[in-house]
Amino acid sequence: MMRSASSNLIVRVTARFVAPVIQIFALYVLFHGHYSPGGGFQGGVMIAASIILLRLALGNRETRPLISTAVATRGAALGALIFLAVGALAFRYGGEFLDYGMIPFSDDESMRRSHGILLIEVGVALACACALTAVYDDLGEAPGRGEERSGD
Amino acid sequence: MIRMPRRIRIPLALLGILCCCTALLFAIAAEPDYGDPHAPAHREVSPGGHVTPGIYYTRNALAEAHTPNMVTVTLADYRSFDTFGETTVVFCGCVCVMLLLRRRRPERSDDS
Amino acid sequence: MIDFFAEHYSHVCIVVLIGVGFFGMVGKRNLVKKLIGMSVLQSAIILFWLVAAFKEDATIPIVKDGVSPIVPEEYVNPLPHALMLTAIVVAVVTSGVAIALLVKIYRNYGTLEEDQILEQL
Amino acid sequence: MRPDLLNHAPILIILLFLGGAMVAVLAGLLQRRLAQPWAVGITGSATLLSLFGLARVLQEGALRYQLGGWRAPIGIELIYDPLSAFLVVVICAVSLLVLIHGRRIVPEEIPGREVPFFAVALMLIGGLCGIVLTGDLFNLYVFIEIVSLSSYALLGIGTKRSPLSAFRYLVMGTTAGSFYLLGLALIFMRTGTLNMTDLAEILPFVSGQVPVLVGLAFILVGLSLKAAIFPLHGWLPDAYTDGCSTATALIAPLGTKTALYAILRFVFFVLAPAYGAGAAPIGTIVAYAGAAAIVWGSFMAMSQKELKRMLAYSSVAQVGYIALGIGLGSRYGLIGAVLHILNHACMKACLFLVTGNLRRNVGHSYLPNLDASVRREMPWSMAAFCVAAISMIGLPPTAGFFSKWYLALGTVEAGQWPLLVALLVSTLLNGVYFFRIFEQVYLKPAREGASGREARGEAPLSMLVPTLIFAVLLLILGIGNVYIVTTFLEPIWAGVL
Repeated sequence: MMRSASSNLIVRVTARFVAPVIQIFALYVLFHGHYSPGGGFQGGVMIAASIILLRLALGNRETRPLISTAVATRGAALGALIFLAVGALAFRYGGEFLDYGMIPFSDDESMRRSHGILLIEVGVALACACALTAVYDDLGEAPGRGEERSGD
Repeated sequence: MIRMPRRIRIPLALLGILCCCTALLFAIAAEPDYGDPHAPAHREVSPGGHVTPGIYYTRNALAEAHTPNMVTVTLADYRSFDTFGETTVVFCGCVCVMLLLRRRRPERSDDS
Repeated sequence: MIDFFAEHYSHVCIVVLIGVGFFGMVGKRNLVKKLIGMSVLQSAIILFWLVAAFKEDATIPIVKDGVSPIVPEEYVNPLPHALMLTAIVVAVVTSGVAIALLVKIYRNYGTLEEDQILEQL
Repeated sequence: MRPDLLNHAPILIILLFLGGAMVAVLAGLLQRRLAQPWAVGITGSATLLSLFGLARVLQEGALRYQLGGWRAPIGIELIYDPLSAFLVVVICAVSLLVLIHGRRIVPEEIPGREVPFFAVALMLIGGLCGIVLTGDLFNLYVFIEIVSLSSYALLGIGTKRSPLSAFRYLVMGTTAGSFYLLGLALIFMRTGTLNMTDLAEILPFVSGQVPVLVGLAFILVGLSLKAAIFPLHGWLPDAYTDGCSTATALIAPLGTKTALYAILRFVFFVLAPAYGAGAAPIGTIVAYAGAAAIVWGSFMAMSQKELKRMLAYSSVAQVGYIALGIGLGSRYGLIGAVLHILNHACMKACLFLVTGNLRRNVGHSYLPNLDASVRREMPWSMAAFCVAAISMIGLPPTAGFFSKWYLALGTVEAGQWPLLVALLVSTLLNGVYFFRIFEQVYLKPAREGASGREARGEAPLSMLVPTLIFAVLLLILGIGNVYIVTTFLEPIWAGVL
């Protein structure tokens, strides 16, 4: 990574302080998507934004160990697979793909659909957050041929 | 690769844009009034005899999915396959960027 | 004429945006400017869809508490909003792949001006 | 095969590819040697499933799969009728052979990137199947974008020039997508629906309105841009020339064809009730654009010196044949178009695979430098090339002749003599540019040391076998064309009316 970490104390402290707040708010946006504007994509993008903020302010050496690019790529695959698995679970109970009304989360069909929506929103959020982080990391990757130049 | 000189390229682009924009403006001028709640896209039943999806979602989202936010229900239940496609697009973009840019590593890959 | 603009000012603005984006894509020689034009075009089309969902005096498509039965005239059409969430994500990812290609082009040629790149070919 | 599994066949085919790509990335980042067998396994099982599905659709009629359990205009549906089932088989089978061919050549051309390459390739095939199967216009857009994104990335690696070509392709592709979405917005404003069947029922009531007509024009221009129909083909030659071998062999036979299929589906199944079969003025424009593409593409192909570029221009011409068939809007036109989608997929895949073999073992595919030594070193590859080239020209025992024959019948039936002339002229032009290669390879004596690099003999089996299968397939498809037309293609026309 070519971009050097900011040495400015104010930037570092503010980023460290703001990032968790963004993440909490992202979770709120994600899980409150049933009742207010929000949902998987919005929440996922905000989580990605908080991670990218940390990467910009603290540099890769400090933040890569938390979520490495390889982990982020796999997280994106996992999020998409969660969506696929919830949809495919309906096959097991005789429904069509993505028919959450057939999956016995609860007795009431409308509640089952509500739970199904929540589950796939979580998958979407995971996929979005991880994919955007991975894209950011890859875009900043130095053009080296095989040699490692980690951090600043 | 074809290389168009500037004095041909710019007028050609402007001509294309002019055609598109004029066609669009004509189409818009023939639209019903902007914001009409009874425009064809918002009516109850189409001339074909089927219910119009947008109104169906408005009426039934709360009852059928126990969720007041109709956009969420539309996105994640009625048209969830679109959203699945969209998640695939996000994942696909991630793998595409990885294919284009990620550094080649020795056989034992390690990212830290 | 004035009536047309007064009634359809939102559509006219969107058409202007579409023109601007299209010109950026076709008329400009810098690849990043092409990309910016592309984003403007995509945003304009997303706005165009959202205008199609608009109803006079309607509110956001979230059921108000304690109001039953549901009157569709009170809520804007939720379908275009759901579709445009998808379109926004597609636009973002397309930009991501485009930037990745631009990074590769810059590594290969050292410039993003199309004229200079074509001279090197 | 369990019957309830076949009830879900259309969605399972799409999910196999997309899920396969996800699992490959989730698990396969370390084991890059497993990437290609995994991709082949996924594609192979999807091919089997699509074959059983096709048999079932022909027996029991079309299946409309309602996703999420929501009936048609509310939810999204997949349409699994003879047309889409047939094309899914074509897509799966062609990509299976191309992926088998990629076993050796992908690690050699783009070392270290096998896992993302095959994951993106799987998503490309899944997206192609989605385009073919979906019955919803916005869902079609989503799948078109999946296919486009994967194509940009696959064509963006390879040579130094490929990112630039891929970026140009991306700009054109995004313009096409934007046009499509804009047209869809105008249609949606006047009809309120996105389902193809529902729209076909509503369109007769609104067929004369200006917004609908402008919207249809935007949609068709967008799809034609994706399909590279004549005046909108500018992105295609560069993108195909600079891609790596397997990517080109995957995208060239299938990519533009599915966009053409979308036009076909749109013209025959959505517009037909409102505007008549062939959608009169639109169809005629498409047919003449196709004829222009045939002549222009063939002329441009004649003047190329790089084999890959020549094949790319001949793709422009072949897209023209299919557009011509669609534009005729008649029974023969439809049969010719669908048959040509199948035949051209096999011919182009075969030719691009041979190009890959040449590039690997001779080191180049520059036409003036090909000579008799190529024939001596790689007799089987060149034999496959000959069969495919003869089929491209359209000589009788091979498949290419019969689709051209149906197209010619269609033009005669419609009384469109200029189109027939374009077909005949293009046959001559195809003959010129392929016989030029035959002459160099089979008749001219070898110039010693001219090719600059020591040739490496015939291609390895994993590359040779798929190439030969395509060549044999072209002969079988040619000889068995009556069976194909009566069994698979006649029911398609029956479904239109």
